[in-house]
Amino acid sequence: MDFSLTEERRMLADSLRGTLKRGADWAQLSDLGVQGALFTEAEGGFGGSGFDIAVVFEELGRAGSTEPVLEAGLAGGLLADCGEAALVEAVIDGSLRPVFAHDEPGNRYDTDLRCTATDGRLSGAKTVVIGAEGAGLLVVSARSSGGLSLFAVDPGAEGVSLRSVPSLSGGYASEITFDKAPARLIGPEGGAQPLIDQRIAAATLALCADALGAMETVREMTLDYLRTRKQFGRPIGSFQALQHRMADVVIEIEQARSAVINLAGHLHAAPAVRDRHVSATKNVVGRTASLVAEESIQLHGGIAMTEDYALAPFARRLIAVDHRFGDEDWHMERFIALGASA
Amino acid sequence: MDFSLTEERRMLADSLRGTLKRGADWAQLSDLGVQGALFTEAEGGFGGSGFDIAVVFEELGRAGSTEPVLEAGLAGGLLADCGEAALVEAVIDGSLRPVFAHDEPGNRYDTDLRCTATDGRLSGAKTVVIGAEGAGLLVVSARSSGGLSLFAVDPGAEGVSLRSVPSLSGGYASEITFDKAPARLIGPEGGAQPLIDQRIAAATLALCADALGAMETVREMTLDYLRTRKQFGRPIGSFQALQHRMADVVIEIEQARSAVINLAGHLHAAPAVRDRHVSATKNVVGRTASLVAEESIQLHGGIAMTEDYALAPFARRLIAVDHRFGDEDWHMERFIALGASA
Amino acid sequence: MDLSFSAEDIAFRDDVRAFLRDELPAELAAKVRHHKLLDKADYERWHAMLQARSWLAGTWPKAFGGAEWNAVQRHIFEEECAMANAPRIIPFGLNMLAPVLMAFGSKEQQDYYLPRILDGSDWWCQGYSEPEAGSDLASLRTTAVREGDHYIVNGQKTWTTLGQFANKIFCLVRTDASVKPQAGISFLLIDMDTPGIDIRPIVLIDGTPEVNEIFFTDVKVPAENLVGAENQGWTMAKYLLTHERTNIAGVGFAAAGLAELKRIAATERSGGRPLAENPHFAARMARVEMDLMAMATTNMRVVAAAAAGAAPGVESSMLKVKGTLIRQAINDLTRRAVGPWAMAFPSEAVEGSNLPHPGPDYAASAAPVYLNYRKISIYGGSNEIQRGIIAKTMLGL
Amino acid sequence: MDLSFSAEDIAFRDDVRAFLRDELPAELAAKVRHHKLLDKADYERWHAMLQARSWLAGTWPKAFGGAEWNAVQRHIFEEECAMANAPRIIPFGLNMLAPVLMAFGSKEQQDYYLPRILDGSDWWCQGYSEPEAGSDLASLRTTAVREGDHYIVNGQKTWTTLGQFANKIFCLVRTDASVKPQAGISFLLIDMDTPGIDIRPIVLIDGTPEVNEIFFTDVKVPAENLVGAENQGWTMAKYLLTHERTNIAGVGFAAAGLAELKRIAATERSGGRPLAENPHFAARMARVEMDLMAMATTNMRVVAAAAAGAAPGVESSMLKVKGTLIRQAINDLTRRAVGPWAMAFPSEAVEGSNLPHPGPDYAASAAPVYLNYRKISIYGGSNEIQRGIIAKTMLGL
Repeated sequence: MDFSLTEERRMLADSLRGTLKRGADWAQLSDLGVQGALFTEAEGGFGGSGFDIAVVFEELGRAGSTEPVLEAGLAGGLLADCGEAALVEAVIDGSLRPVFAHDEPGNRYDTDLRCTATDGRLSGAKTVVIGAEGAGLLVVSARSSGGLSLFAVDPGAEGVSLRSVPSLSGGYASEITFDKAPARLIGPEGGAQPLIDQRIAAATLALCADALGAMETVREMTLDYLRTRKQFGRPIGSFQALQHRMADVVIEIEQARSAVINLAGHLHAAPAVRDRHVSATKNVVGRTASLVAEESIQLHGGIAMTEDYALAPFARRLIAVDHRFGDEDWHMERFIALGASA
Repeated sequence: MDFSLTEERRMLADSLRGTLKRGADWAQLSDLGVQGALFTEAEGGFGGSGFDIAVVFEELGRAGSTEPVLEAGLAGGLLADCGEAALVEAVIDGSLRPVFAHDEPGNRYDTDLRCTATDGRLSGAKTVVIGAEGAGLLVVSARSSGGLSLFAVDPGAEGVSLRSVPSLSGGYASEITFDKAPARLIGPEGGAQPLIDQRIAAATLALCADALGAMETVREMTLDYLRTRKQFGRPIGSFQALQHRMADVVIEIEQARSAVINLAGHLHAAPAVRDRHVSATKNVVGRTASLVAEESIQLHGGIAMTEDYALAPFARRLIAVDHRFGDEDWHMERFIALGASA
Repeated sequence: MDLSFSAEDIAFRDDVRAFLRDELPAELAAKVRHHKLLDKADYERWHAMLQARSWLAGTWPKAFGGAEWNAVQRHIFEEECAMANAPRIIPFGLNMLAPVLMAFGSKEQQDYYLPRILDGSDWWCQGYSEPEAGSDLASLRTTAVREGDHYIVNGQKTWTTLGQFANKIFCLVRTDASVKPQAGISFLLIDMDTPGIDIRPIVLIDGTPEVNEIFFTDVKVPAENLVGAENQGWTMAKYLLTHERTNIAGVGFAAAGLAELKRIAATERSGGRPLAENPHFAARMARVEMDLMAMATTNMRVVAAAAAGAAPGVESSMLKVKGTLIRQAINDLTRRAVGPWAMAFPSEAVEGSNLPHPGPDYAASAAPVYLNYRKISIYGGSNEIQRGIIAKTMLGL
Repeated sequence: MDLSFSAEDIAFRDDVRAFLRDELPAELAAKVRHHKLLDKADYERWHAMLQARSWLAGTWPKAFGGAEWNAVQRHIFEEECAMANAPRIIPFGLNMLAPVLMAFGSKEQQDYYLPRILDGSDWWCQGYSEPEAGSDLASLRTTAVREGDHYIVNGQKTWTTLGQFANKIFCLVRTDASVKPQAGISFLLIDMDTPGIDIRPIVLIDGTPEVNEIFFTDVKVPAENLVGAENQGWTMAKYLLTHERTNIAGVGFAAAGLAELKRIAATERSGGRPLAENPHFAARMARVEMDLMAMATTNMRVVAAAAAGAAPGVESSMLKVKGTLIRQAINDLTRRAVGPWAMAFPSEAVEGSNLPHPGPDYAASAAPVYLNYRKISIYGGSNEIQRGIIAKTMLGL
C-alpha cells in the first residue's frame, strides 16, 4: 500500500504546475508530454493508468487551464482502441486535436443515440460538445447496420455544421449537425459500446481530478482571503463560525481526493467494479465541488461575485462538474443499481 | 387573517401550562377540559378544530406529559364518528380512557390489515399500540364481511392478551393479540376507512403540535445552558460557531410552528388537500424534531447524554415523532403522489 | 386563528390580479420569467404604468401621494407581482430614500425630491458599501468635508446596483473621523452629473453588468443636500434597515421560481420519463416545496403582526436566512434540471458574448441565475450577520 | 500509488480473519452485533484469548511484550475485529496508560503495571474529565496535595467509562494552583479500593450504565504513584491525544454497521417491497456508503503515512469529524429502518426495565444505539474542538 506518487509522476506534476503557472497553451502542453501521459506505451504514450490521468488533470484543474486536453484524450483514446496508430501519434505530439461527439439533444445524461451512418454518410445532431471549436477531427458515435459504431469525420467536410457558444467551464460548447456527412468507420462495426464505456470512465476520472485541482486552488484562495480580509477590525478568518465552515470544506476536499484515488485505482477493473467506483467518485466529487463553490463564495462575500476576482472561473468550473458525464443523482442511481446486482 | 389565539384558547393554554408545570395526572387534565377541547359541541365537547387540537398538544409537549391524551382523543373521535355518545361523554369527563389499536406487525407505516372479525369475534395482532396499558376500552380496526370496520373490545375479555414495554416517547407500547375475542361492531360496517383517515390526520396534527411544544422546551433549555455553562473562561453561548448553529435551530423551530399552523388550518379541508398538508407538516416537523434533538445534544455536550438531565426524555420524544403515523420519507412520497394527482 | 384573507384583502388581491393580467405587457413578463436583462426603458415603462394606477408608491402615506397600504396589502401586491413575473420595482428611490426623507428630510427636500421619484424624473442609486466596508458598514471611509456652503466628497462606493441608470445617488459619508465610527457618518444626496464622479461597471460571475463602482474625487455637493443633521447618518441607515425591509422572505419570487422549475422538470426527460417523475428529483422538489409552504406561513405571521402594529424584530433576520436558502435551493434545482444544457453559457462574462443558447427557452438562464443569486445570502446583511443577530437576541449575551 | 496491501499485510489479515472465524465465540459476536451490554467477564474472556494469541498488546514494543505492529497491521487488526463484531479492546490500560508509562514512567512502574495490564490483573479507568472541565480539560479542579510520602486527593471526576469494572484509575490532578492551568497538572495512579473513593453510575439517555462519576475525599495516594515529574501531567495527556488516538475514523465499525443496516433494509418491507428497494431509502444508504468508501481511503492514506513514519497531524481531526458523522448517519438510518419498532424502548432508562423487545432481533437496539452514539461527536475532543484545530492549522491565525 503506497499513496505516494512515483518519481516520474511527481516530476511530470511539478513541471506541469510550473509551466501552467506561466499560462501554457496547447503546443507547450503537448511538448511537456501531457497527452503522452494519457496513453500506454503500447499506444505510443508513456502512461495511461488511472494515476497518470489523475496527476495530469489535477494540475490542469489547479491552474484553471481551459485547453481541451480531456476532450482530446477521450477522442484519442477511442482512436487508439480503433487501431488508428498514426492519428494517435499525432494526438500525442500535439499536431492533431480530435474531439468525441457523442451526446445528443434531449437525452440529458442518457445516451439513447439517434445519429445514423449508412454507406459512409452520417446524419444527426450532437449537442454541447466541449472542445469541438477548432478541433482537427471529429470522432462520432452513430448507429450503423452492425449496431453502435465509431466514425471519423472531418469537421470541415460538406454536411457538417457547427455552432459554438462559450461554455460554463471555459472554452466552448458546440452544437454539431451532420447531414449525410462523409464518415469513415473506425474500429469494430457495432462494437463501440464497451470502448466508449471505458474511455468515458477515464474521462470522468479526468474531470474529477480536474475538479480536485480546482478545489485546491479555491481552498488556498479562500484561506488567503480569510487571513487577510478585515472586517470589524480583525481578519474575518478569526470569526469562529467561518472557521468551522472552512474546516468542513477542507474535510470534504480530502474526501474528494480519496474518491479520485479510489477511481484511479479501479479504472481498469472489471466493468461492474469500475462503474461502481466511477459513480461513487462522480457523486462525491460532484457534491463536494458544489459545496466548495458555494461555501467559498459565501465565505468571501461580495468580492467572489465579481468576474474580476480570480475565483469566478473556478467556481463556474466546479459547478460545471455536475453537468457532464452524469450528475449526482444519475450516478447515485447507477451506484444503487450496480450494488443491487452485485 | 389572524394568527393570534382566541381568548378561550389562550385561557385554556394558560391554565394547562400552569397545571402541567405542577405535574398533572389524567384526572386533573380531564377536569381542566383537555379532552373536551378535542371534541366539537355536537360531539359533546367545546372545541374540535385544528387550532383547538394544536393548542392543547403544544402545552402537553412543552411539559413533556406522558399521559395518553392523544391516544384517548384518537379513539374517542372514532367513537364519536360511530355515534357512541355515551362512551364519548365518558371520554370527555375522564372516566373512560380508550385506545385505538390499528397498526399490525410487519406493516411498517402501511396499513394492510390482517385482523378479521366474524360473528362478533375478532382475531389477529396489533403492534406497538401506545397507551394501551391500563386503557378501559380498545377500539380495533379489522376486516369484516363488509370491508374495513371498527369494533369495541373489552381489554379484559377472554381472547385478548396484551404485553407492554416502555415506549421511546414515555409511557408504554403494547403488543395486543386477539384470539376470537368478543368484539362489538361500532359504526358503519365496511365504512371505517374515511373515519380512520380523518382521525389519524387529527392525531398527526396532535403529534406535530406536541413536538412543537417539546422543541420550545428544548430550545429554552439549550439557550439557558449556552448562557450559563462556562468553558475556556466564558459562556459557551459566546462562541460564534455555537451561536450560528443555535440560530439555525431557532429558525427551523419557527418553520415547524408554521407547518403546524398550516395543518391546523386545513384539517377539515377536502381529503386530498388535508392529506397534502398532513404530509407536508409531518415531514417538516419530523425533520425539525430530529435536528432539534441532535443539535441540542451536541450544543450541550456530555451532560445532555445523561438520564438525570432534563433534556433526555424530550430528546427521545422528539426522535419518536418520526416513528409514528409515517416517517419523513413516507410522507414525502405521499406528498409527491398527492401533488402529481392534483 | 384564521388563515384566510379578509374580504377587503381578497378584493384588493383580485384588483391586483386583474391589473397584472390585463396590463402587464407580455414581453416584459417573458423577459422576467426567463431572467433576461431589462433595460432602463423597461423599468421606467412599468413604473409609469403603476404610477398611473396609483400603486407605485403603495406604501407611502397618502400625504405624500402614496396608497398607504398596510403590511398585508403590501404583501399581497408584492407576491402577486412576483408570481406574475412583473418587473421588480426599483427600490432605491421609492422604498429606501423616500422613507428617510419623510422621516428626516426638510420640507424643501420632501417637496422637491418625492414627486420626482414618482414621476420618474430621478433614478436613485445607493451609495452605502465600500471595498473595505461590507458587512462592517460603519467602517466606511468616503469623506465629506464642509467648505463654505458645500461638502467636498472623496472616496469610493461599490456594489451600486443599476448605478449606470441613475442620475442621483444617496450616500453615507464620513463627516467626523474623530469620534467612534458610527457617530461620524452623514447622509448626503449627490447629483451623478457633478464633476469628479466616475462610474465603472463591475461584471458579475454570471456576466451581468448589474453593479458598479463609483469614485468620488473632490466632488462639490451643496450643503443643502445633507439630510437631517450632520453625523446623524447612521441613525437613518439603521432606520431603513429595521423599518423598511420589504419582501425580505421573497415568498413570491420563490413561488414563481418553483412554478418555473416544475414546468422544466415536467419537460426534461430522464430515463425515458419526465424528470419530475424521477423519485430523487421529485424528492428534491418536494422538500423545497414543503419548506416553502411553511415559510410562506412564517412570513404571513410576520406580515399579520406588522399589520397589527407590531415592530419587526428578529423575525426579519429569520426570514432573510430561510428565504434566501429556499430561493437558492430552487435556483440550484433549476440548474440541475436543465442538465447538460447548463454547459452552454452564452454570457458576457466569458468572451464570445451573446450568442443564442442552443437549448430550450428555459435553459439559458439556469446556470447564470444560480450563480447570480448566490448574492442574496451575502447582500443586505449577510446570512452570517443575520445569524449573529438572531443568536444575540435569543441569548442576550 | 498502489491501493493494495503488501503480501505480508495480506498474510497477516488472513491470520486475523482465520482467528476471528475460528476463535471468536459466537455468543460474544451476537451480543456485539445486536449492541447488547457486555459484562466484565465477556471483556476479560476476549482479552485473555487475544493475549494467548499475543495480539492483545499488538501495538506495544516487543521489549514490553507487544507485537510491535506498524500502523497498517494495527489498522488491519482493528478493522477485521470490528467487521467480525468482536468485543472492543478496553483501551484504558492497553492503549492509554501503557504508552504513557512506557514514555514517562519509572522502570519500577513499567515492570509492575505493564504485565498486570496484559494478564488482566488490573482493569484501568480514566480520570480526566470533570463536571466543569469538559472541552476545556485544562480547567480541571481535582487537587492532589503532597503530604510527606503521599498525595491527598480531593475532587470529582466524571464520564468514567466502565469505572464500575475497574480496580485502578489514572487521573489528571492539580498539584499547583499558582501557575497557568496547564502547568500545574500531574498524572497520578490511584487504587480504586483506597478509602475516600466513591463511585456512582451515570445512566445515559439510552439507559446504559456505561459511565460513572467518581468522588475523591481525602484520598491518600502513595507518592510513588506519580508518573513522571510533578506538574508534567499536561505533557503526558497531550502526548496521548496526539500519538495514541487509535482507530479514530472507526471505518471498521462503520462498515459493520452498514452491513447490518443493509440486512435490516433487505428484511423490512415498505409499500410491498423490501425497504432497500425504496428509492429514497436506497439513496440514503448509497450516500453514506459512497462517503464511507472515500473516508476509508482517507483513513488508509493516514495509516500509510503513519506506517512510513509521518507524525499524525490535522488529519486526525478530519477523520474524527467525518468518521463520527458517517457512523452517526448509519445509526440514524438504522433507527429509521426499523420504523415503528423503534417506539418500543425496553431500556433501564425508563421504568419497566428489561422486558423483551417485541420486534425482530435487529430492532431492539436501533433507537438506543442511535441515542447512545450521539456521544461520539462529543467525547475525545468534540467535533467543534476538532473544527477549531483544523481551522487554526489551516489559517495560522
